[in-house]
Amino acid sequence: MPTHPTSTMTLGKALNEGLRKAMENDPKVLIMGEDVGRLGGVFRVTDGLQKDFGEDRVIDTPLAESGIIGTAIGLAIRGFRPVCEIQFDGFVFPAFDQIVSQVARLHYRSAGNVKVPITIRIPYGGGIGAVEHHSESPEAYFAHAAGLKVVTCSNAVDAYSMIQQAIACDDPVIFFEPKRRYWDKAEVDTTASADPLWSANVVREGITATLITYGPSVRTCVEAAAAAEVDGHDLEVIDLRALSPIDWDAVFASVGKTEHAIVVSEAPVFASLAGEIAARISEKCFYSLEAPVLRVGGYSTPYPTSRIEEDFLPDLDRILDAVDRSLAY
Amino acid sequence: MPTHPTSTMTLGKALNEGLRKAMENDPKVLIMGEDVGRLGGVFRVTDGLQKDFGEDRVIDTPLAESGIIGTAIGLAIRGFRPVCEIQFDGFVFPAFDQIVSQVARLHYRSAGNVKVPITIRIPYGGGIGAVEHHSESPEAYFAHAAGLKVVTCSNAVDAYSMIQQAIACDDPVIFFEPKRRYWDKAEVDTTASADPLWSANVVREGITATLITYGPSVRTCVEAAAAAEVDGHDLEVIDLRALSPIDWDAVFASVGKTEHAIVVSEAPVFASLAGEIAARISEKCFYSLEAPVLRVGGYSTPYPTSRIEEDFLPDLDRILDAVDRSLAY
Amino acid sequence: MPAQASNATDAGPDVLPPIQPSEGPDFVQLLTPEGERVEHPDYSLDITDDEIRDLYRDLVLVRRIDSEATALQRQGELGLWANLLGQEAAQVGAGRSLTDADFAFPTYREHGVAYCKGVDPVTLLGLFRGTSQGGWDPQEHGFGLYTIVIGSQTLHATGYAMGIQRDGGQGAAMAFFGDGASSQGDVNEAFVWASVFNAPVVFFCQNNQWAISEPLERQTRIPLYQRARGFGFPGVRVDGNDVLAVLAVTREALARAREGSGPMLIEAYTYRMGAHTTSDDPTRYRLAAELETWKLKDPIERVKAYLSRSGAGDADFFASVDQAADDLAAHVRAGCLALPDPDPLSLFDNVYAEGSPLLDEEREQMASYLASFADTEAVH
Amino acid sequence: MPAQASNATDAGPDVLPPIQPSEGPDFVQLLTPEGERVEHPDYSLDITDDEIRDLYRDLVLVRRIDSEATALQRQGELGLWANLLGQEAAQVGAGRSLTDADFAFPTYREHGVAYCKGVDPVTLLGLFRGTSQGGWDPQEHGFGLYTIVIGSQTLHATGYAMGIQRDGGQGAAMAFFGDGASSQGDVNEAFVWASVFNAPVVFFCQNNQWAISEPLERQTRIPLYQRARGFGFPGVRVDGNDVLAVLAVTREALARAREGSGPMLIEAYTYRMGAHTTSDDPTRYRLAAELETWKLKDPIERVKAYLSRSGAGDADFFASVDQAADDLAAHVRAGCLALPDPDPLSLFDNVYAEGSPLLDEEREQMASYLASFADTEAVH
Ligand SMILES: Cc1ncc(C[n+]2csc(CCOP(=O)(O)OP(=O)(O)O)c2C)c(N)n1
Ligand SMILES: Cc1ncc(C[n+]2csc(CCOP(=O)(O)OP(=O)(O)O)c2C)c(N)n1
Ligand SMILES: [Mg+2]
Ligand SMILES: [Mg+2]
Repeated sequence: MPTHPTSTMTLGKALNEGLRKAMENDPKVLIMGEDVGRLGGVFRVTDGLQKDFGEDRVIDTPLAESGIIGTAIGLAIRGFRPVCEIQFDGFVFPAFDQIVSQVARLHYRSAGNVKVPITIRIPYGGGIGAVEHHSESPEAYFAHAAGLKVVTCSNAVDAYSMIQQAIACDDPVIFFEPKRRYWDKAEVDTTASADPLWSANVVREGITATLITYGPSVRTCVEAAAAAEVDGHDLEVIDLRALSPIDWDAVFASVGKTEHAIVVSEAPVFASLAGEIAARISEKCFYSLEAPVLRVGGYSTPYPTSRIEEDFLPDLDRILDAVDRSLAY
Repeated sequence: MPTHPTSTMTLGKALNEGLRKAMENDPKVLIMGEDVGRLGGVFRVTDGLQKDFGEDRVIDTPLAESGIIGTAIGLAIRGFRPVCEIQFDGFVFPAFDQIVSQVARLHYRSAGNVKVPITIRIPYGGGIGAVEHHSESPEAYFAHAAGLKVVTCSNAVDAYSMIQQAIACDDPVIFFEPKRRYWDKAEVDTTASADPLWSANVVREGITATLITYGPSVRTCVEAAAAAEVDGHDLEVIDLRALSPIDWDAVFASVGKTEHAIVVSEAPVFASLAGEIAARISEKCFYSLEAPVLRVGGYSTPYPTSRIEEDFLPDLDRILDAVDRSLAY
Repeated sequence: MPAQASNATDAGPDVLPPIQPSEGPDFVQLLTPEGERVEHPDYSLDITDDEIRDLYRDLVLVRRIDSEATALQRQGELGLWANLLGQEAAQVGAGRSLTDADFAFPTYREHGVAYCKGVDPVTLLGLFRGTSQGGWDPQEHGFGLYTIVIGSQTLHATGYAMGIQRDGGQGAAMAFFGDGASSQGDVNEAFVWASVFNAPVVFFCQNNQWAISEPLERQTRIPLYQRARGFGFPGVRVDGNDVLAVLAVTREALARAREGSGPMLIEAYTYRMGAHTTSDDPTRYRLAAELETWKLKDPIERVKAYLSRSGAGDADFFASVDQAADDLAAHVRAGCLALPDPDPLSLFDNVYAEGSPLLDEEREQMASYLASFADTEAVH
Repeated sequence: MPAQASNATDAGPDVLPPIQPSEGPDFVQLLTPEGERVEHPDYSLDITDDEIRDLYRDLVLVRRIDSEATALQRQGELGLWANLLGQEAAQVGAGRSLTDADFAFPTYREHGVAYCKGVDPVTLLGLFRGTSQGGWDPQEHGFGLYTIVIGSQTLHATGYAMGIQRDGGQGAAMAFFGDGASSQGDVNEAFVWASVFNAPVVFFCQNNQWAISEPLERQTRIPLYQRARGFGFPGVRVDGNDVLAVLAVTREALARAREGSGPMLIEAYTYRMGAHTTSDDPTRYRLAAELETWKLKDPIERVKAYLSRSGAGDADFFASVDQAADDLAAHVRAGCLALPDPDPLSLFDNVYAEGSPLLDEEREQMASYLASFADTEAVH
């Protein structure tokens, strides 16, 4: 625990503190995954937790993701609250079946008799110069699966509270962590009361157009908004935080005001969550939109090699280009 | 082989004939899956093929979907053209990792050196009164995965040609079969030249509004269009056939004409392929749309028990309701 | 002490023997098909005739649940039924070995275990009628929900067992699965986990010789119980048609697990006498002669023979069991027909424990949509 | 004939021994850490001193590729490098056993096998530099692409082997994987498949004692080679730091596979002397003393000792090998630095073999977007 309620910490450290708090508050909370114990995770998000809570509560598992999620289900049925770490986004797929066919459905299948309060932490997104399978943005797969809830944090303050809220939630929550923002710092007040887990956050108010985004792209969008100011554009930036369900009220309110919406995320755009956002805004804000909802995201290719990943990822220029295109309608 | 070039056959039988033709034409074509051999598949789509082509070409596999796809990859690297059957939609998820991280990417990863001409057949969709996991519409998961192509047939004529085209395609193709339409009959001319695999099909021309749909919902939409005639609505119905990539030209041309678009599919609407379709139409037909693109689909729940599945599935009434709402804008 | 795997494969696969038949010392049997009690060096069972009568009753009742459900399906009252005919002894033996402290994780075919765990068969039928996806409370019965995706539940059982280790509970978990399931990655991962964590879980594989149309040889080249050797825990093959042997072996395995000696794999060697489900047509892939052989090993007949021969069961007893079966069948039938169709709006119930605005919105949409019909009808 | 699994577990898990140390008759060794040739009852190797010199050269060159790549990573020229230090013998032994008719399916660490299969190390570096995802043609080299998702390639190898069975080819497939990978469902499914289809595939597990920070005990309670027993094919443990033993065992396994005797599992008992990758910090999870012990078993030193002692290698020879290593390192370095950054538009290349209108559209978008900058710059 930090000695002072407020301290500067990285997003990764905020998650670590949030996990620690959750474990202190509820003895049923377990952490499990590959290398989460002695090593503290490849990103050190679980650093020190095994030392302090023991091997029974911070479990280095065999190397098999389906096994991690499958056994977490059994532990949940037994009354535990497992927090599973998937080491990298690209390694969640061996567990996909257990997640979409079991985790997501046991509460429904059992007519509410079985709760599955599992949190699945997934470091995701690109921009860290990694090899294949280490830079994926698979959120759409989970958002489309009924029975799951999906959230993602973009900064240390949210990270600290959201991880605790996700763990406390009686529903299964897929918790996406923007890995290239792990080292971003912020002042975190561990005594502050947190926003509701399912609320979007207007991180920048503006009137020209709305950038709707989440996770690692939030910072990019805020930077783009700052740059746009030079051109006299006053952009609003919404950090969705919750990806399923989405806080539509916040989105519609903003688009109703700005009449221009651009969705920004790293995943390939085709059949993505950005598609849902664009489709729903197009439907619900039909009369207020001055331009079609534009999407800036990854291309419809596998995540490329790191030397050209910046061309794949939405950056300031591509976002501003979309703003210009939107305003030109 | 049917004796006459043209004969009446069910969609299931047309697939069977198409598979047979593909196996006759190319000795490298293999069929593999659970119960595809002696039994001929639980839907009899591979009926008689093991008898005629032998156990080496029609392989009853161990019960493990990841194994089916994973070994198919190895066979493809060795120069074969495996056609894998996933017994039911809900059982594709154990193979999801091999599909999205291997099948979809080997060509890219290898800079074009390795071709993966695997066809993955998946009977999908609801309406057959089945138990859990037998009525899923998981197309969005595959459409979102770059490197895969995704198609679905809606009638026997297309089924016969599309399955052959999919097998002949040097890219991996996810081939969704509308299981509740397996018994729908049509005249199939096995000598006719087929439409290109990647083309949508305007199955009914009209001017009032466009229903954009695919697979099992095509028949529902055609019936809805017939019913709408009574109300004086002349609906156009587009059978997409190809879900990734999509034949946008056909879609935009129709919506440009009717100015009203309704997307109909069985999958839960949230973050679905229907979202992509609605988003893209909203963007590209911004000036011609008289109403927002509406979506009629499954709800954001797991597929329900069969006694209420008709309430979950898009039916005539819900489609016509959406048409009315669209026209009321 | 569990019997240990033999070394049948030690000469390597080039001289691999065919899959062992169900005989020899590696095969635990305590009651022959002819109804004779026999001894086994590693397993014994202290059991009274009263208890054997109870088991007989269980077997008959479970078979009757199955046949009534099959009939209901034929009459269109169920969408599907997964037949258990022939597997009664495997399920009753295992089911009766489970105490209240234990927890069973079934497939879709464990109607006999459900019965032993006190789940009303009518509740089971809801799933096959399409009125529910499993209406019982797993915690109340120590009996998990039916799991259709092959193999998934073996990991759940293992995790549950790890939970027992962590909360100091007394019981053990039992994972049910089939011969076909043994090929799934999940099942083998469950073996890894159970072994590494020394988890109190018993893997109970009903080898009914078929995975739909695929014979055992499509899943393995060696007897299935030997799979455990590769993971460092014992495996044993039991006559799955011998309720006494199954009871003895499962009791022992559960006791071992509970006392901290780790997992065990039990292969209950049995036969699916019926179709895979009511949708299946086994004549397409197997010979009638096979069924005839297995009829001679019927799990109920041998107990009846034992009871008759030993005098522990007389005509009155058998008649009373048949009467109980008739009563149960009547209950099942009446209960099935009375199962209410779910309210369409129940679609949205329990998707989430804490709800979701999206679901609320959709529920409301459907409600007003449905109401619009009611209005229309009211007008006419 | 491969050595057969011992019965170490026959007493059941309650008395399970700890994981066997790397000694005893179950451990194939032909060259001791001190460089002495020893005999093994089941495996022998006819080999000339010339051939041993070649192997020595291979080992040194492979280690040099690794150290040069590590240096390049430290200097910021590679994003990452997966170190193989300590595993040279396992990889060279296996790599040299493969003929042109065989096909190897690697993980991300098989730089030594790649070298044996004629893949230019510079090509490998492209992947770690981020200029390609694996630039070699697998068909040309009989060496598949690096596979990062743990275990996937074992199924590919098995399928490839099934292909050999179907087209009458002469070779066999070899699947590389690690101790950690043995827990993955895919690897165990590959065992099922290989066994059931009697596929000509050799499973070559480099047990380097660690899966990143997790010791072997997190994956298994018994020696890994014994996993094969559960699937009905033989498993053998070889001294993975003994290139002669690895060569002998892999040759034998491949020969068996090619002649139709089915799969085999080889556990090459070795040690990852470096970090998991250049991103890893092993001091967080293992003791330096462990490394010291393994240094005494260094795979290169023992060959050098043998060659020196037997007189088969003199100072000139060793100097020439060192020179060759220096030359190779210079080639690797120069080649790495010369690797061209990909054209951004190459993003869209080879997503599909037959193209896609969506990709065409996106490529065009990006092209005109990039062109707009070029225009801007031209104006300024
Ligand atoms: C993952 C998955 N794949 C396929 C199926 C379809 N399926 C249902 S039962 C079955 C055979 C199961 O065989 P076995 O494990 O021997 O159990 P049994 O039905 O004989 O009791 C198959 C293939 C499924 N339910 N789940
Ligand atoms: C499916 C999957 N999960 C996790 C990872 C991350 N990861 C990369 S290497 C590794 C450890 C592998 O250990 P082992 O199989 O022993 O091979 P080694 O690295 O020791 O050669 C892990 C967990 C991965 N690449 N793939
Ligand atoms: Mg079976
Ligand atoms: Mg390792």
